Parts: sequence; C-alpha cells; structure tokens
Amino acid sequence: MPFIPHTENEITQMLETIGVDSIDDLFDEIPAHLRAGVLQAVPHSMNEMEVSRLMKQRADQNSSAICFLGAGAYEHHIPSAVWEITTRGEYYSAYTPYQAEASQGTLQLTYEYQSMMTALTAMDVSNASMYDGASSLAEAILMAVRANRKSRSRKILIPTSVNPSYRKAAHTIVNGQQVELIDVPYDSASGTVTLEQIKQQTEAHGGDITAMVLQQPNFFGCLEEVDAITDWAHDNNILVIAVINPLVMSVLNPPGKWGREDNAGADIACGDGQPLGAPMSAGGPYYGLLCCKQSLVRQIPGRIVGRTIDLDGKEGFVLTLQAREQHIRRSKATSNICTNQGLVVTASTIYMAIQGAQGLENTAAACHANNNSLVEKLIAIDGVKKAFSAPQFHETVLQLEQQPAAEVLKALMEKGILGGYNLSQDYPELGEAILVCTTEMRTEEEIDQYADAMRDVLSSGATVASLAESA
Amino acid sequence: MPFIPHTENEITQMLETIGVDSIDDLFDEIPAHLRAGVLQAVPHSMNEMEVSRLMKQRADQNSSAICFLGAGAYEHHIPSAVWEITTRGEYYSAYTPYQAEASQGTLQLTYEYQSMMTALTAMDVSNASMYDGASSLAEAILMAVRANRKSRSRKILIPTSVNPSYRKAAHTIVNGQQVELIDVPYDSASGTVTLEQIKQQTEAHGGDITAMVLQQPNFFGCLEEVDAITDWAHDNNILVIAVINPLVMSVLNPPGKWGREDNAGADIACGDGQPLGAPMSAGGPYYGLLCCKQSLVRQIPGRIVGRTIDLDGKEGFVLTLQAREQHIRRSKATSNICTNQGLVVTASTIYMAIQGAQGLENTAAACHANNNSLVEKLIAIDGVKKAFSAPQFHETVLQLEQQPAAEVLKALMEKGILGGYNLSQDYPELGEAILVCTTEMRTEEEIDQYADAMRDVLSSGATVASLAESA
Amino acid sequence: MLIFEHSSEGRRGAPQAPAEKAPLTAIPEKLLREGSAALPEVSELQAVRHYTRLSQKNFSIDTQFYPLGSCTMKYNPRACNSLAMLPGFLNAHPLTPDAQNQGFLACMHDLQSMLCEATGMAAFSLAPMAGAQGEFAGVAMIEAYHRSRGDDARKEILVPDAAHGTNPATAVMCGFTVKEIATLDNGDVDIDALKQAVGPHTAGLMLTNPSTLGVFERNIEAIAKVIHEAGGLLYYDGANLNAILGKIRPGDMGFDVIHSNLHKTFSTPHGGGGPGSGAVGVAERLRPFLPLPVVTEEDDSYRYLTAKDCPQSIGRLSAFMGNPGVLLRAYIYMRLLGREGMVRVAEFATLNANYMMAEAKRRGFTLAINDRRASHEFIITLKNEARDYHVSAMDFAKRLLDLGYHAPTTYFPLLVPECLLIEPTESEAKEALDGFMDALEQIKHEAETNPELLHAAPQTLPVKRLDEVRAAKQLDLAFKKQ
Amino acid sequence: MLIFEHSSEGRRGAPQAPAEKAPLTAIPEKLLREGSAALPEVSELQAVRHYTRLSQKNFSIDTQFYPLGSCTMKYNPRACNSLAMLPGFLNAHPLTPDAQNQGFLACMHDLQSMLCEATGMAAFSLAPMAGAQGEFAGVAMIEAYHRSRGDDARKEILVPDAAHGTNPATAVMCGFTVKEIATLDNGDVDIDALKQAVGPHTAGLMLTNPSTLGVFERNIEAIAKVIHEAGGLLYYDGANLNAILGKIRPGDMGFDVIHSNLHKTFSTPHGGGGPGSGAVGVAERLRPFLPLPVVTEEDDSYRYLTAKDCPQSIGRLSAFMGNPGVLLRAYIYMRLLGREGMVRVAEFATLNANYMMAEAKRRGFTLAINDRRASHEFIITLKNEARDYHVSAMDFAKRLLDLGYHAPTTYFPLLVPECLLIEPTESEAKEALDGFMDALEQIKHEAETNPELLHAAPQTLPVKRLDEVRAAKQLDLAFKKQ
Ligand SMILES: Cc1ncc(COP(=O)(O)O)c(C=O)c1O
Ligand SMILES: Cc1ncc(COP(=O)(O)O)c(C=O)c1O
Repeated sequence: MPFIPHTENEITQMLETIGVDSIDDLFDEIPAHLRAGVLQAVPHSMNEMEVSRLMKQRADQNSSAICFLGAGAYEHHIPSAVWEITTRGEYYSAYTPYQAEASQGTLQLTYEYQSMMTALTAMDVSNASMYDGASSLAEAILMAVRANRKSRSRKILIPTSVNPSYRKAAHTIVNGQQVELIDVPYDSASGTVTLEQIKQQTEAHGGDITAMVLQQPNFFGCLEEVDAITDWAHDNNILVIAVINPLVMSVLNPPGKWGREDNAGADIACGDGQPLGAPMSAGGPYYGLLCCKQSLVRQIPGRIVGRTIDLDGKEGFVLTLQAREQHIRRSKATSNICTNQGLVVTASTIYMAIQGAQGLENTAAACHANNNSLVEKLIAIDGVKKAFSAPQFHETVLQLEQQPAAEVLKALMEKGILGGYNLSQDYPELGEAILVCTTEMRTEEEIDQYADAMRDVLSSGATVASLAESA
Repeated sequence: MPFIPHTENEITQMLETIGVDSIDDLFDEIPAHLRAGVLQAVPHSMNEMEVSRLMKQRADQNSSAICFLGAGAYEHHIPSAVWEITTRGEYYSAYTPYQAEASQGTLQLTYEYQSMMTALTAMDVSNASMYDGASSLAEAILMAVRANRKSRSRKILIPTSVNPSYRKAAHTIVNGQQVELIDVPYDSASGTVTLEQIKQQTEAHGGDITAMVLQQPNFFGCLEEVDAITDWAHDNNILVIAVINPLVMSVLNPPGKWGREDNAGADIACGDGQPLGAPMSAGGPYYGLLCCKQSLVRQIPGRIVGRTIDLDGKEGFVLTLQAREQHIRRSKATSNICTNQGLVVTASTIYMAIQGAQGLENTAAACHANNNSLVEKLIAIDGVKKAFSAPQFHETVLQLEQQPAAEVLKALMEKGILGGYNLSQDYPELGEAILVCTTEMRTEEEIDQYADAMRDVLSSGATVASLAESA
Repeated sequence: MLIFEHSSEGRRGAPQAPAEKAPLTAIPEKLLREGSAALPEVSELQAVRHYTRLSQKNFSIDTQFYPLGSCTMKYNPRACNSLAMLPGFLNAHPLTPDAQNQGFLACMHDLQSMLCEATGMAAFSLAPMAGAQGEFAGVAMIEAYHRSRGDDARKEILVPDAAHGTNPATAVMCGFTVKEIATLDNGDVDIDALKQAVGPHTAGLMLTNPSTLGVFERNIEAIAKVIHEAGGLLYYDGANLNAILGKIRPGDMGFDVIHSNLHKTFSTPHGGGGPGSGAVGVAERLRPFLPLPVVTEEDDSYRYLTAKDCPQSIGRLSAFMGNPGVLLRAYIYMRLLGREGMVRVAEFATLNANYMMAEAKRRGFTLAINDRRASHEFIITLKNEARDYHVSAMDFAKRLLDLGYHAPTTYFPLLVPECLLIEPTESEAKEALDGFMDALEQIKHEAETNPELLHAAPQTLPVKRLDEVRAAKQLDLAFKKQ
Repeated sequence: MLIFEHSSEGRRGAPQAPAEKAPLTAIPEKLLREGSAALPEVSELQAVRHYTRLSQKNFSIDTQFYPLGSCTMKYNPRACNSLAMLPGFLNAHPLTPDAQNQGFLACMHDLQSMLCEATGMAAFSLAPMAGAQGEFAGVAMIEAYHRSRGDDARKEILVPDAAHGTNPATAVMCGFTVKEIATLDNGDVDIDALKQAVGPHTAGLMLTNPSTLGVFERNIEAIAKVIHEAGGLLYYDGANLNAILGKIRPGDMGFDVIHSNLHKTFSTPHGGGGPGSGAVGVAERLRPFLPLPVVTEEDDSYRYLTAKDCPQSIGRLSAFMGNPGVLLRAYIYMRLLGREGMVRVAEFATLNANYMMAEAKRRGFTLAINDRRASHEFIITLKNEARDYHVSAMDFAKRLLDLGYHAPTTYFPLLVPECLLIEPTESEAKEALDGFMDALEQIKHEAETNPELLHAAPQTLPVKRLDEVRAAKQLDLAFKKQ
C-alpha cells in the first residue's frame, strides 16, 4: 500500500489492542449519512514509474525559450551544491524548529541567514522569512502602521513604479485593516518617482502620512533617488519601507544606508529573496525578506532566531520573541503567519555562503552589463526606443513604436525567445511597451539572437503572419 | 580560485612557516629542464554556469529514443529515493572504509548488501563488489582455477551463449595466467547449450576441465538447463560458475539451488548488478556481483565486510579477510582489485531494500510479460521470426528474413526507436538477427509503436530510402 | 561555529560566479554601495561541509519518528521531490505565456479538481502559501461575501477555545473581532454557548474538525445549522484533514469555505518551517471571491483566470502563483495515492492514533478526553505527574529527544494542562509506535524515581537545555564581527 | 539495527514497482524460484530513515577533514555530480549507435585529449575502472609490446619496495614475476640496486613519482635510462599525479605508459570504495595496444574504435565503456579547472603538505624523510612514541577520530615503522590544517601523559574499537534470520 507500512498481522494486533473489529469501526462517531463515497474524480493510483513518465511529459511540454523576462522573478545560475544540500532529509523533512535542542541545524542556519540578510541590507534585524516579496510588502505596511505611533492616518504612499503585483497583493492583505494605500504617479520622463510628486500627494491627503514605499531598483529597472526621498520622509515623520532586490544590494547603496547618516536609512526593508538561490519554478516557492531597524523589532512579524546559551553555557539557538506570534498572542499577534518559507531560506543561505559578497557583486555586475548590451542592440533597431532616462539596473522599459507589444512578444516566442513583460495592461500610458531583463545567464550569442529576432519581427511584418496563423 | 581556499595572507604565512619565498620554490627538486609549460590543449577554466550550459547541450544531443535494447544493460525504473540518498555527501565523498569506527555507515550497508545478494542468489558468501559483470566473470574464472585443486588443466568451458563482451573481457583478463577458455557452441534450435555439446568439448579437451560457465538467462534471453548441467559438472569435478542477472533471480531458480540438493548449486555466481538500481548511464558505473560457496571464501577476491563486536561487546562492522588482498598479500593476493564500485552498491542496496522481494518479482514479471507481448506483435509481421525455441526471459532473438538488420535498426532509430542489438557481427551464423529486450518501463503503447514502426520499415522499403538519404 | 567564523578575508569562490566584476556603467556613484557586504568568505568545500554538518543536528522525519500533533509529519516521498524539480518546471518563468506553460497548468488544474473532489467543495484556488494565508483568504472571502450582499454588520468571527492561534489572528487581520466558544469536556463544542453567541453580527465560525483535541465534532450538522440560520458562514481549518480524507468531506458537513494544508495532508515537506500551501476551497456561492490566480480549462487548453474574469475576487495574495514547487509535490503525491490510497491515509492515521491511545491508557497515562475515538491524534495530560513529581510536559518532551524521538506537540491546545498532542501519521510502522510508547513509559518511570533525569534532559544532543529567557532578553539576532 | 531487523513479513512497498505480479508464462516450473528471496520487507520511509541515519555514521570529505595519504581526498564539486546525472547521460544505453551518442562521445574524446596534454602521453584509453585495472591494462600492454616484438624472455617486473600493493599484485596477474628494488633513506630509488636487477628478463619498472614516501624521485631520468637501455618499459602509477599536475608531465620524464586515478587527481568521488577510473595513457609506440573502447574523432563526429580498427589491442576490460559516470565527473571537473586551475592543484596541494610538514617538525614530530621537500603528502613516524609510551600509529589514528578528524593512512608504505602518511590536498583551508596539527600535538601530549586515552580511543563514535581478529576468525558475512 502506498506509504502504509502495516502488515495484515500488525493490523489485527492493533485492532485487538484497541478493542474493535475493523478499522472502519474507528470512524463510528462520524454520522453515517455523511460518509463519503468513492472519490470518483480522483484517478486511480499510479506507481512511481507511471507518475515519473507523466511528470516528465508535463515538464517537457513547458517552453524552453531563452528568457529575457524578469518583472520580479529572475533566472540566475544556482550552484549545484545549493539544492543538493538543501534537499537533504534533515532540512527537507523537519518541522519548524520548536524543539530547539533537536533543531540546531535549522536554527543556526536561520541565524546565519538573518546575519547575512542584515549584512546585505545594512539593516539591524531580519526575520526568518515571509511568504514572498509581495506579501512581505503588505506585512511591512501593517508593521509600519503599528510602529508609527505619531501618525494616526493609516495612510501609505506607494509610487506606481512599485511592482504592480506587489501593490495588488498589498491591497488584498491590508484591506481589512482600514489602511489607505495612496498611489504616487511616477515621472514619465525619468521612470522614477520625484519628491515633487510625493509632496503633492502628501498635501492632497492632508499631510499625515504613516509610511511610504520605495522600490529600488523599481519595477521599470530604474533607480530611485532614495537618499533625498528618505530624508524628506523622515523629516516629515513618515516611515520608509524599502522594497529591494537583495542580489542587487550587493552593488547598490543598501536601504540601511539611505539618506543622511543621522536618519540611519529605511525603517523597514522587504523584497523577494528569489534572486538568491531560488529557481524561477513557475512562481515559487520564493521567500519574502523582511528587515527593520532595531527599534521596530517587537513589531516585526514572523519567526526570529536568537543566539543564547545552554545549561553548560554553550552557544545555541532558539526561536525567540515568540510573544509577538499567533501561537502565543493569538488575536493580538503581529501577524497570523506561522509556516513560512524555511527551506528556500536554507537554500538562500547556502547560496550566499558559496557566492560570498564578491560572487554576488560579480553576478549583479554581469546582469547590468548584459542588459546594457541588450538594450543597446535593441534600441539600434528602428521602432524601438528606451522609455525612461533614469539609470537602470538589469531591466529596461522599451517602447515599440510600430507594432503592438503583444504581437511582437508572440512573434518572438515563436522564435524561441521569451522577450519580456508586456506593460500595456498595467501601464496603458506607456503605449506599446515591454520590460526586458537580462541576467548573467544570457550569453552574447543569445543577446544577438534576441536582437536579430526583434529586427526580423519588426521589419518583416512577421507578427501579422503569426497572427493570421494563430487565428 | 576554483576549489582553492587560500587567501593571499594565508599563502604568505604558510610560505614563511615553510621557509621558502614562493610556491614555486617547493618544486625545486624537479629537474628544471623537465618542467611543463602551459597546458595548451586544455581549454581555459569555465565557471559553473558556463560548464552547466555546455553539459546540458551535450546531454541534449544524446538520443531520447524508446529503448528496446538490452544485451547486458537494462532500462529499469529506479525509485527517486535511491540516488537521492546514495549521493548524500557521507556516502558519496567517503573513502574505502579502512577506519572502521568512522565508517560504520558504509560498512553496515555493505554487510546488508552481502546479505541481500546471498539471499537473492542463494549463495553462501558475497563480496562487496567487482568492477562490472564482465570483469567479475574473469575473476570468477581465476578464482575457480585457484580453488579447484583436483583439476590441473586450467581449462574453462564457456558456451557461446554467454554474453560476447563478457567472454572478450574474460579473455583479456585471464590471458596472462595460462588459463584456456574453450568455447562450447550453443544449440542452434533451442538457443541454449546442451549437455551433449558440453560433453563433446570436454572429451575433445582431454577430460580434465577446471570449471564451466553458464549464463542464466543467457545472452539470447534463453533459459539454460541449469540443473542437469550443474549436476553433470559436479559429477565430473568441474566447478560451475553461474553468470546471472540478479533481478531475474527474484523469480528464477537461483544459482545456489541449481542441480541436486546434495550438490548444493553453483560454486561461484557472478553477474552485473546494474539491473538493481544503476541507471544505464552509457555503460556505467555498474558493479560486478561475486558470490561463492562458503568453502571458497578464502579464494574470493575483493573486499568483504564482517560483523564483529567492539570493546563494549556492541555489534559493529569491519573489512575482514584482508589477508587475501593486495595491500597485505601484495604479489600473492587473490586479485589486484582495490577500489571497487562501492557507491553503486550503496544504490543497489537501497534499491533492494525499497523494492523488497515482491517489488523485484513484480518488476521481473512485468519485463517478461512485456517482452512476450512485443515478440508476439513482432513475429506477427511478415519477415520476422523467433530464432530459438527455448523458454525466454525478457530478451528474444528475432531473425529478419528480408532486410539487413543494420538497415532495419537504422530505420527504426529514425522513427525514435532503439530497436535492439544487431547480432550479425558476433553471431554471423544467425543471419540477419537482432536481440530485442523489453523491460517494465515499456508501455503497451510503446510496444505497439515498435510493432507499427517495424511493419512500416519492413513493408515500405523505408530502409532503402533512409540509406539513400544518409549516403 | 558559525559560517562567519570560517571566513577569511580575501577568499574567493570563483567557480560559481563570473570571475571578473564588469564595470557598473551609467550608475551615479551615490547610488552605489560603499564597500562589500560582510558576508562570509568561504570556499565551496567549507560551505558544503558546514551545512552538511549542521543538517546532522536536526531531527527530521527522514531520521526520527516525529509525532508532532497537529502537524502531520508523514513521510515525504522522494519521488515528489525529484519530479517537482525536473528542469521543465524549475526553469519556467512565472509570467511565461499560458500557451507555453501547459504542462505546469495541467498539473495545477488537475490538482484543483482532485482537491474539490476530496473535500466536497465546488472550486479551489491554490494561491495561499500556507495554512494561515489560506485562512486569511477564506475569512476575506467571508467578508467579501457579506459585503457583496450589503450585509455589513457582520463583524464577528467565532472560534472554539481549542482553535489554533492562526484562527483568531487571521480574523483580526481581516478586520473582524473574535469571540471564543467553549469546548465541553468530551471535546465537542458547547452548542448552547454557540447558540448564545450567534446573531446578526456573526460573520462566521472557524472550526477544525476533527478538532485540535483529537476528536471528531459529532454535532457538526447542528453547528452548521446554527451558524447558517444566523446568516453566518462556516470555515473549515483543514489542518486535520488527514484524519478524515476520503471518509467524510468538509463540503458534505456543511462547510462553506476551507483551506487545506498541503504540507500536512498531502505530504509536501515542512522544510524546517515551510514553504507550505494553504489551498482554499469554496462552495458555489463563494466561487466569485476566490483569490487569484486560478487555473481553468477551455478547449483542451489551460489558462490562468485574471481579474477581468473574476471581478469580485478578493485579489491576489502573492506576486505570482503561490508556491508552485509545493503544489507540484502535492500533485505528485496525490497521483501516487490515487483514490484508493487517499482513503487509506485516514484509515491508517486513525488506526495508529487509536492504537497508541490504547497503549497509553494501558501503560497508565491520563488521557485528555475519555471514552472517545481518537482521530489521527490524541492527547495525554501529564498534570498528575506534574503535581506528584514536579516534572512538566516540557521535561517529558526533552527527555524523549534523548531517547531518539521527536517530542509531540506540547502545551497545545491551550485548554489542556501539561499536554502532549501525539500524531503518529499513517506512514509510521507499528515498530516505531511501540518504540515510542516504550520510551514514554520509561520516562514516566524515571519521573517517579529520578525526576532529575528529566529536568536535565536533553543530554545526548548537540546542546543541553537552552535558555530561552536569555534569548528574548539579551537579543542576539545577527552575527557582528568583533 | 540491520535493515533486516526492521522487516515485517507481508509488508509491501507498492508505489515503487508494478502493483501486481504478471504471470510467468511459458517458463517451466523447475526453472522458477521456489519461495521469495529473504530480502527485508520495509516501507520506503523505513528504508529512507535507515539509510539516512546510517550515512551519518560515516566520516567523509563533506563532513570532516580527511587527510588520507595516497588517496587524494579532495573536495568533490557538487556540480560534477548534478551535471553528470543529467537525464541525457543517465538514460543513454551503452550500445546506442554512435550517431545518437554524440554528446557523450564528445565529452569522452575531449577528456582523452586533456589527459594526453596533462600527462604528456600520446594517447589515452578511458576503459579501466580503477587504478588497479589501469595498472593491469598498462602491464598487459607492456607484455603485448614485448610479445609483438618476439621479445618473449621479459618475464619480470620491477617495483620499488615502497610500491602500493596493487603494483606487485597486478604484475603477477599479468603473468610476470616481481622483484622489489630497495629505497634509500632519502626516499630515492637505490639506483645501484636497480642496475643490478635489470637485464634481458626485465619487462619493465612500475614507479610512483612522487613516490608513496611523499618525495619526488630526483633521479627519474637516470632510472628511465637504465630501464630503457635494458630494453624494459617504464610504467607510471598515477596515484600521486596530484602533486605534479601541470608542473611536470610523466611523458616528459620518460614514462611509456601510465594510469591516472581520476578518482584522486580529478576529483571524482570515492563513494566509500569506488567507482573509480584508471584511465591509461601511452607513448606512441604503445598506442596499438590500448584497451578498448577508445573514442576517435572523424569528420566532426565521434565514434568508438573497434577491434577491427585496433587489431593489436589488448582487448576489452569490461562489458561496455568503463565507468562513464565517473569519466563525466572528471571531465566536468577539468573544464571547471581549466589549464590555469590544473597547475594550481599541484601548487596548493604541495603548499599544504609542506606547511603541515613544517608544522609537524616544529611541534616535535619525527619525519620519515628529512631535509626534502614534501610532495603533496609526507610521513610522520611514531616509532619513538611507540617505543617510549607504548602507543601505536593506530592509537594515534583512532584518537584523531575522536577529535573529529579522519586519520591519515597508517602503516603504509610498509617500510616506514609506525607511520602516518598525511595528504591534505589543495582544497583544504589553512584553518583545517591548523586544527589537525593542534589535534595531533594534543594527542602527542596525551600519549606522554595518559596513553590510556589513546588505547581506549575512539570514544565518541558510534562504536568503540572493533575486534578485527574476531571478525576474521568467527566469520559473519551475511545476516541469517534465526
Ligand atoms: C490547526 C491548525 N490550523 C492552522 C495552522 C496554520 O497552518 P500554517 O502553519 O500552514 O500557516 C496549523 C499549523 O500548525 C494548525 O495546526
Ligand atoms: C599508489 C597507489 N597505487 C595504486 C592504487 C590503486 O588504485 P585503485 O584503488 O583505484 O585501484 C592506489 C590506491 O589507493 C594507490 O594509492
């Protein structure tokens, strides 16, 4: 029996010990008329060989196009060691480390993760993870609302240059708690949000703003003026929530350092840990990173590991500050989060250890260089231009002047190229625009292949043909 | 530096401790005029990402045809758990377990392997592995020569129904030791060797035969008359060396039971462990199994693990009978073998534990049933017939009456079917003949696909077309 | 030793990353980082050795019996891992056009269907990334449902006092107030109290059935009636679905919305704290509110439903599609089980729990609830031992670690004093259950004769009992180089 | 506990195999097995748990410093494992037609070329499946070479007394007699003795250089001259190639035939006793005798050479192509290293060994050979400690285990009393070397003050010192159910 070790003999002995005649007797407290019949819509059992065949067929159906798509998920090289160790049974099949003494592996690793993440972000404190970048932003907002006692408005500014999916998830999650999320439009020339626009929205909403969100690099790949904005926010009693790509923080000024020295950076930093060792995997599992200043530590949601000592004075690790959490505080907890994304954090920690700062820097720099190379080649093509003037990091918005973005992307796909993210739905004001991304994985050859394909598609009217075909 | 952990600082400190100025000074005992230059023919270093890309391209170049090829290597389903555990660092990166107390994992596992292999073969003793089935046969022959003190001839009978590759390897390996390998032709009707033929060769070679080899199932998939032959051999002071497929021994009479009860089976059993959990992997690593009767234990080559006790009387495991081995006995050792195929044995042990006897039996039986189904469908096609009358196990020789085997196989390959092994080179007397194999992996659909392809190829003259094309 | 303590300045692990750092052209100086992040500088070997050795300091299902109540620590089949990690899945970008993502979408669609069938619900969304987020989605849907009907006064969610902490925490996160309903000594909800509590302010009731007390709520039909008649909806916390899989379906009990912890019932790994999945299922009337994305089949191909298709959806909970890698593992597991295997899950989980409960009784332990069937778990209370020998449930737990068993859940549910909540799961053999019961009996004997042994436990693990108070007071949450 | 002791009669692990047993039609009863083989009957969880736990009882490179002399226990990069296990390689049948096997053959061809370049040989065969089989192939080629020239009297192979046991064992397997040549105190071969030994009966000399004494044979040119002038050939046992990779090539030293243990120098895993690879390389005049298969390139495609192509080949050594999975790992490793990485292997292996040797001296240990450079390994002799404190090299070794280090090779080479042959490899950091030396120094101190500690070691491992004599006398080689 699949995953049932019982022999007939043992079943008999066990039933005898219990004092019933059959297993079915054990369900006699369930009202008989409610008992389920056969689960017809569930197929019959397959053996491992059959399921393997099925899954290989399914996996092979998925596209193997060359990926120039980012928009929140990035194809990076992951050293083989990372998941070979992460999937060791001792990490893979353990529970949340409630019994500290029997979980020192996971606990120490998580402490190391916290240490690495605070090093990377230059923040004081990191928790052990949230679900993903988007839900982490939502929790960061709720945290800011709890933390900023001087503000009563529960109003949060969010530039529209923040990942639209993140903004949507944040809406869903903060919705019940009377928090108002206020869009701040980005500047159409630079592709970033300006202090002007922020001030304008602040005034338009009565001046009392609880916190503001700032993504670096932003959804367009543009680099925000984080210093000036952070300073202004702090001068106006507004907490700053940074949304970051942690890999990129190896080379960019990290949130803990934003603004003037005395303001000591962003108050909360969140983002998605995916670029640090998680495969794209159709969307997850990734993990949300969440960091904050020391002063906010009792407001942060999620698990936190602390270093302590045992009876002999020997160093060891435990879950700590549990009084914030639902299993202790119940309805007064900082969040309902319980299970988080531990195994991906395990992978990410091993990834960071193997890469080191230099590995991350070289990887990030390679992404930047590759994207510059791609963009240069694409904008040399008639009908393709850069949308924004701000400095970029590894993603760029391109406007297509002659053909619909959807058709161009489709035609590229037919040439084996996943050409980018179609922005026309989320940002109609940009016209036909796509967001392209290039990581260190892309070779010069592949970049040329993209440029050639784009040239073909735009010049030969290939899109029209492809549309006709697919109709 | 790839896999070099030294920092500049550390290098300086270490050189100072040694008392030299540079690393190069450490090589000053090497005659300067012999020093190597740059290794021009070795490409420059690639990083892991680049090597991954290369290896994926190379792996993708290999065919993914549906495999009906056996002839000594078999495509079986391997439960995922097998290699996930086998490649754990503790098994993967350990050495031969010389320090027993620090190697109880590998040692106990090997003891369990020996226990399982003796259970499967019904032999008394198993060693910890030889390189592969072919070299294991060679060592079995040398062992028989050492063991059969009553025979002085060093003559070994080998039926030509034994895998030709095995026979070739055996020739290479026993060549230096004045051992004579005498072919015994198989019976052209049954596809097995007969007692008649054996007796004839024995007489032709003077009557004193040291040992004889018997493969079950034989290379043609035919089942030999093992009982009668074993009895006759023992009656004539000839040791019996069984060559077996261990998976198939789960359902066939195992070598330890061949012949009359009082003769107690084959004296030595060897074969390839590949069907028990090793992927086909272009030819290896597999492992050679080698078992023998208790009385021959001091003649068996290779590592053996024994159970013993520690200072506290607690059970533990050690390498034992090392006095047989090269590191102790040097030029008088039973063999020169040192490193064997430990990791594959690890996989195989886990495979057998997970499958259990019933899993092996069901797998073997499924192979048999699938092959029967294939053969039935193929011989229904005009121009295809079975070569032999003996009972078969999961492999069958088919004669092609109209077209050259090479061309038929090539045409099948173009249809995505790896159709079998071309026998015309090793067995010209069979005419155009192929050896087909069907394992439990093949679905009814795939079997039909083969039959349809064969029908097409034979009827449409497809081979001619394909030959023309490739010319 | 921390990985940071293996670090040596200037050590470089070249083979894993581009060897050179490309220039960061066109980025203004002030946006660049000053100096490198203080990550450890170790070789790949050092990292591999460190994390391999660390792993050995964990208890896990793959190494120990782990009867952690409410957590369903069953075997995580290795095939689920290796097949979910096929390159075709791992390398799929989440925004791949649906047409190029059919293999993955087919799995997700089938998974939705199988979950509907197994739970008796009309539709499923796989978006929530853990049980708690499933609860969030469910309660948010309850809110959206009432609001869509203009039923704005329903501001209260009821939960039994035995409920898991995520239940009240979730309700509050969704903007509700929470009222606790008492549980009777026999483990059933106090229906009279429930009747008293409901009213026009009642948005719904969150219930785990079987409850966290390890018994099946026998009055579930009556409870459903009370709630529904009051205009509320019934939420099913699926953490204990393992106990009844294929035996009785939440939909048939009258639940309107449920979440299923795929990392419990459907055997995706817990990974030392996730990732999980809290897929949510709904009855027909709640379908419009399901969180996105959801996969639908049209003309033999699959696509994600969008906000346009589902204008009333509560929206999205994550940037992409929940935790696909987890969902794939659950899917593979369900295909391995098939319909015949699913019902065996409940049968043997229940057999194991009842066997252990009978053994516990036979060996002189006090059960939290008497004369009831255990579901897939049951509770021992050590209040007598605590009183007589001054040993706590925690002491028992730590001593169990010494004997090679992971401890059961302690001090949950909160209403049972000094409790051990024991859930063996169906995948454990009688051998493991007997070994555990022997250990428990031995410890009971030790408590009576040598309680110091318990207080000083554990002794055989990498560390002795850790000082949690110190950890919370002298916060040390990240390594800082001296 | 043995896996057999977890067995329970009638337990079935259905998900891994066909659930039903098809009938064995058309097979006569007497050829069928009576009753099932007595394999353990365990669930997948029980097997996974058992073998995961067992694994934790091993020392390994991934968990401990493992300075086992002569064995080159360097880091086995994980990328080599995962890339060699790509489905395209794993699922390739060995008899796949060459045209469909180009990806694999290309790797093998490149590997042959890189090995030629790195060793200075003209051609390579990858067929031998371990060092000893490489030796066999090499010596068989020497035999075939002499025979091909009608030089039938050459029936003796010379080996230094420091040689590995496989050298003499191989020579005998190939039909030769063996004569040992003495080694001088400075570690070099006694050339005078060599000169005395050679003659028309000399088939060849087998030499490891650097030798198993951890020093480079300085008179290699003179030795080559002696052998060649006597009409013999020079065989290079490549077990110690790591010490000189990219620094000096065996071909340039005058060797005619060599084997390379890819599982040492080229970092394929030792796997607890294999699989390995003993690829053999030859100078031009021995090319015709190479064992098959060999891969060749023709018109931009690759194919296996057959017996037809190579009528003088000594033949095949295995059923198929040696150990391809091992060969792929070596190939990947070499591509990661590249030409610049290869020479660093020798440099840092040598740096590490010389550093440890200097430290050993500084800490008062007696070296087997004085005033020489260490190669990639060196020898401490504990004869003084043995004499003064009655502790043996084995006692030191066992005590090292207690302190978390794998022991160096003990009692090899045989000519050094109470020796530890220490080989750190290039992939170990200074931190590990220092830790090991501290441990060694501590043990030396313990030997002087408390030798009982050493005799009673190990204490911290799963078992205490095991009774090897009993194992060999009361043979227990397989589990039998009582
Ligand atoms: C009864 C119950 N409800 C809810 C949860 C929360 O699920 P998750 O941890 O997946 O968020 C748990 C998990 O322990 C549980 O046991
Ligand atoms: C010097 C030397 N020669 C030969 C060998 C034999 O190699 P293998 O074990 O691969 O057969 C070894 C292995 O330990 C060795 O150290």
